[in-house]
Amino acid sequence: MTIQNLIWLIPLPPLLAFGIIVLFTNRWKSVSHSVALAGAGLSWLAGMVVFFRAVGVENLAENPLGSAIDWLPTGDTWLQIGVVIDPVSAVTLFFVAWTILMIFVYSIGYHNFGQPAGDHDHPGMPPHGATIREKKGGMHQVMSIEPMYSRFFALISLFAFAMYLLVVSDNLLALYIGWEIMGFCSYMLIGFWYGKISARNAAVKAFLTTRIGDVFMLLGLVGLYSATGSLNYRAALMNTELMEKLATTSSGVLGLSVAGLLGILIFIGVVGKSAQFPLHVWLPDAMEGPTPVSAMIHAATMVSAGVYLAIRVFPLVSAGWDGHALTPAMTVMAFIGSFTALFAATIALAQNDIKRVLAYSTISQLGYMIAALGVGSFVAATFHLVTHAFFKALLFLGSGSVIHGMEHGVLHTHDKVDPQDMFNMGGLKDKMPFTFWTFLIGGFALSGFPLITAGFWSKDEILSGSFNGGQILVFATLALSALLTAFYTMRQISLTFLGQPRTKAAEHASENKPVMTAPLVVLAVFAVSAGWVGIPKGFPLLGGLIPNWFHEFVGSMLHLEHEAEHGSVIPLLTSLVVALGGLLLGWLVYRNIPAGAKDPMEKLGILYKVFKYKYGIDELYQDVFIRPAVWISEVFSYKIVDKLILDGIIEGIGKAALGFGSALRKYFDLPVINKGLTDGSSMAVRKSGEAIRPVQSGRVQDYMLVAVALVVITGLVGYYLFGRGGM
Amino acid sequence: MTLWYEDPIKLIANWLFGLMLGWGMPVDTANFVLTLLGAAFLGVVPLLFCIFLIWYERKLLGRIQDRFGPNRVGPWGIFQPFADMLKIFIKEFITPQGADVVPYNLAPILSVASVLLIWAVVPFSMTMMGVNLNVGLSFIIGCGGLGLLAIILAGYGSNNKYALLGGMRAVAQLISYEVPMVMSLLVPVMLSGSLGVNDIVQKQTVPYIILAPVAALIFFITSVAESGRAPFDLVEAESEIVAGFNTEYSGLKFGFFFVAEFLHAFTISLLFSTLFLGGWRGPFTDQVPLLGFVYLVVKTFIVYFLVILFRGSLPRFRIDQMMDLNWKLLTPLSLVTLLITALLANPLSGMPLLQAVALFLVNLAALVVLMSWAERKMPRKRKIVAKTRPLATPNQQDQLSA
Amino acid sequence: MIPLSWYLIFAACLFCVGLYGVMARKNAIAILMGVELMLNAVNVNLLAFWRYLWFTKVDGQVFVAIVLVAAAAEAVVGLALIISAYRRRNTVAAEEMDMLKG
Amino acid sequence: MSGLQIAFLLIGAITLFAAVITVSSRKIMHAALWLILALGAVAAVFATLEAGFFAAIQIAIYVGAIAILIIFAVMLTRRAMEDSGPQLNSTWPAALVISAGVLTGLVILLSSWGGFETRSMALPPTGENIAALGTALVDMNGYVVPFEVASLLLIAALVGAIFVASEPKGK
Repeated sequence: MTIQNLIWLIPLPPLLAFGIIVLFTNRWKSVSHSVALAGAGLSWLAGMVVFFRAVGVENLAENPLGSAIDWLPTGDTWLQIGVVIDPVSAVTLFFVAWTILMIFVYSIGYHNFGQPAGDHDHPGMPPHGATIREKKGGMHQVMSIEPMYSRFFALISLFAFAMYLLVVSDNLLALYIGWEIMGFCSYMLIGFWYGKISARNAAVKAFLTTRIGDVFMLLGLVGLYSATGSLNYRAALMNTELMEKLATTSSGVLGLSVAGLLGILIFIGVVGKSAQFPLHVWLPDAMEGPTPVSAMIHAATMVSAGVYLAIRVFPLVSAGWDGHALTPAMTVMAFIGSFTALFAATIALAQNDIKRVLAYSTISQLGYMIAALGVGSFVAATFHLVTHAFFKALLFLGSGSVIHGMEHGVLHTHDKVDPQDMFNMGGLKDKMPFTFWTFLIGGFALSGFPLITAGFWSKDEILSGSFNGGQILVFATLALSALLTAFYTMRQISLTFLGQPRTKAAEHASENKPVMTAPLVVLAVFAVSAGWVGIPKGFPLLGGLIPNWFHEFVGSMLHLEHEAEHGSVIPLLTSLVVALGGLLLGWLVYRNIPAGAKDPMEKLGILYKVFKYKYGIDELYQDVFIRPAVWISEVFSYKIVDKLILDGIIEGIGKAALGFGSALRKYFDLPVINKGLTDGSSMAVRKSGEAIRPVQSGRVQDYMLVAVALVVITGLVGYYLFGRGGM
Repeated sequence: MTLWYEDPIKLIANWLFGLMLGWGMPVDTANFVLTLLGAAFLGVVPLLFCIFLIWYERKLLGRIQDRFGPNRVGPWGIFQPFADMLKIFIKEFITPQGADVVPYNLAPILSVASVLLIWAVVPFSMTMMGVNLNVGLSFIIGCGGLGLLAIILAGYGSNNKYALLGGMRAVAQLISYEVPMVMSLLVPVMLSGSLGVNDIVQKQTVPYIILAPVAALIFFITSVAESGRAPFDLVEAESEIVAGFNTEYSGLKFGFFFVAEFLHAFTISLLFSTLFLGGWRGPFTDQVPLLGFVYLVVKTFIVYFLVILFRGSLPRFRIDQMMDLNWKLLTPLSLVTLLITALLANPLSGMPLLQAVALFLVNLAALVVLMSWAERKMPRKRKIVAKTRPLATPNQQDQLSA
Repeated sequence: MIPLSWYLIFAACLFCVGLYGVMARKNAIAILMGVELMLNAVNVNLLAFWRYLWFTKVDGQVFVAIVLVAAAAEAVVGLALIISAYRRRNTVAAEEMDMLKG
Repeated sequence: MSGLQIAFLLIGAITLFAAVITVSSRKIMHAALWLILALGAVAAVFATLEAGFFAAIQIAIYVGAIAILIIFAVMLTRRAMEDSGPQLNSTWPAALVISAGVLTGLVILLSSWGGFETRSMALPPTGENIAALGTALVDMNGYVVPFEVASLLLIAALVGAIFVASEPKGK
């Protein structure tokens, strides 16, 4: 099989797994998860093969792997759809394949496969735990298996399919398809425990919020198609002179160029998908879903998809960029990105839910990438995308493992505490060593612990990119948020693992099965090593020890004459300082918090409140958008329009019609139709039927006789009329 | 000038041809007459040969059943068949009332003819054969159909319910057994790439019984069934239906059936040795083609001995057992062996040795697997056909009188 | 050599005899026989055309093979139908199977 | 009038005679037997067309299988086998007329066709090329689809026949 066909086949197995599980194996849990796992594994295998083949290819950017087929006839041309593996999609494919596989494996453990069914579990609610009676008569509670186990695997399989499709597709349309499928899956998965009202609301919220972005994105795609006549990356986006043309022609909206307008439109889609500032609200609520889902959504797939799209359309937004004055689109991206980074980081400071912290940190990290794209350091953004995917997946799975252990403790010691609140934890270091060390690695990577962790390199590259790009403001913002990131990461780690257990549940928390810890280890390895492929040349001491493979590989994508060189050491120093300082600070403050103590952050007073309540954005939206919408639908459309006007009209018509109909019946139908026509015609029909009846002898041979006779006659006649000349 | 040991038939043919031309016959007439003569020769020889076969078989059966067999008439009773022949010749023909005359009389002739026709395509040596038909095998299968027809005609024609039952059984049995037989015949065809019998023989550098043992086995069993001999002689199961299709036949007509059966048995061993044992192939056949004939006869007699052993040592099948054997074992097995031959034969055709070994082993493996499977699937439980009768009890009178 | 016309005429005659049989016979099995005759006529035609016009290609033979298969299938199913009809209604006369009578 | 022509006329005459008796004989069993004769004669016609393969196949399939099946069916339907009353429908004259019409129509059509009197040319030395036939049947650009469909048809016929002819359940 040629490598091109293999690329086509990458997304297929999860889709098949989805179909199989949904249609056939829904009630055999073990079969379901093995099917799903097989699907993910196959895709992973194909992905790895393709990746290493792609790495081997000489100058991949110029001649990428892939093929295309005619898909939709558009008038006289064809809308082509195809697959392509160029550097960006190659690296994306790499981390996507790994994280997805790990998440699949992890899910088996997370949903308590092999545990007994719960006493009073029912679909739509998280498992409550099952009671085990021992022979000795003692009984104790253990975790119980997820009631909708198979459904979960079906959904994440579909999710994985969508993500692979999005990665391998060579045009924005197929990407959009995968994008929307993912939107649907995230809706289903966030609302996976649909028995919880909060989960339902979160699902709807996520769906609608991302939809807002998607509408604009669709506008952008349509505009792009009408402007360039193609949605293919190479035909449309990488086609420089076309981009120049778009950049120069004005769109007439806000004085933007066409390129700028389309770029911004599509970028709004990115904002929705990867939860940038105005549309970030859905993401923290998405924590209602099971933890593997959070990891899928936040690390591996959806939000990465947003950034991936942003990277894809970078040529569009950067069209007409000369290296110094940013294009309007880039300015928007830089602004929103850096703002989101800071903003989310501040919120993350004050959250107590272990997963919410990670959610906000995700938002801020995504802000990093967007900002990096905004200041034009394309490679840095991609690099951070990869590393972030690894360590954030690691963090989420780790937090899930913590929660899982806590739940175990909660079930064991019947004190009902929230297993996700960090202030109920503490001292888990000894209870859950694997989780602790991997989480530590992840956290350090997130906060950019110097030299060893991957996060450091990518973040440093972003900082230096923004600094050398001359965007001091962006640089400062990002640096500050980096400091905060390190701080809240350390806060989280120390609250969770260090110090003394603050609850009985935490005392009895226990390490999870290898099926959950093994993925953590694997991801931890990547979280450390993924950075080493991108050590900048200009870096003191280490620079050039390992060739900066990543930079050349991805940098070859577009001709980055603008990519700034590593001139000064200021960004480096900054990143060192902020990372170490933040970590140190966090450790000092949260080293050991006694049970029931207040969060030291509260000393910040009003600021803490603001952070705690997320700047009241949700409430704002609630008041500004949702209430009015509800009011309009309630009062205006329903009460006034429906009840009064429409119903009145309809009932009037109904009454009139009724009267007319009865009159008609009395004076026309009964006398004329029934008496005259009906009976007469039926009589006639019966008579004629009696007459013709004998023809229907029921003997097949008679029918054949007639048929053949007719054939002969018509044949002869026809032949004599027309046939002779033809012969 | 051909030497005598190369091809005596041709020698004689050339001589006769010259003779007839000498009498002033036109050439094609001479050819025609020659063909007729050849056909007559080919038809008569087996019939005569059959006399010896009968003796041979009866001798062997006698030995198997631990008795002497014919040993009175002539040395080792070798003239016994002649005596029987005489008896049969002088017996009376009885045509039952209400018999359908034409089929009734046609049946014996067809039954012999269907066997003799097969001899027309069997190569006796490199050059000696009736006709080198390029579709010999399908011809042979067609002849099998004719034999079946003969039995049906007999069963229908002689207005007799046992005969009709025998005919029906014959139809069921023979049609069923034609399926695996044809498939097992396809294996040599695939291996040799030809339907012509002589080509198959010439391609057999390795006897096909090594390349396709399972097919050989199936062909052996099914062809014995086709010939309707024990253990497959339900067609004329005397204990159930008096004598089956030939109940109403007497005299020479019965003799025809008799001869046809023996000849068929011999013919299938002939076919077997031709298709699976390499026919006339053997050392020095190139120098002395006549040797091929000898080889063929030797092989054939070995196989024929097996057939007789088969007959003498196995009890008769029950009809359901017979159908089970055919449909549940032989047919799937033949399909499997056909498939594996199709898969393996071509890729390995380059290296004969490897091909032979591989095919042999795979065949055996398939055989073992399917047999064990069948063992499990077909428990040998008897179908209860009637209640067990109560044993005889000593009746009162005797008790009293004693 | 035999001209093609003989074969065609022969086939036509055979076909019509079969047709007559199909239309006129009472016994369903006999009808089936008629059908077989017609199919044979078709085969004769096909082979004749193959031999006279297309003997370099194999199309004619392929058609004949397919017709043979179809004939076999038709005979099997037809006979099965007849036997089951006989079992249910105890007759094989086609004109007594007239449940469709109006 | 070459020997071959004589042979053909003979065979054709036999075939048609047998066919006529097949469709007209009173005893259904005889009809079946005559049918077999007709089919065998058709095989001989194939032989005159130098299609030996199909001649053999014709014998094997028609005489060996189909005709036998027909006879089997006749035997199974005993009553039909025994009754020797009139075997023709009331409509048989119409049938006769119509088939005669068909015949005339066919003859007219054929005789007005250009290639009617085509003489055959000699076959290539390979004779009828069975190998080519076999490859054509499984060739992608050839007839593999009809071939597979035919096999499907056979399977379907097999299953259907078993189902139809099997004893109705509950009896």
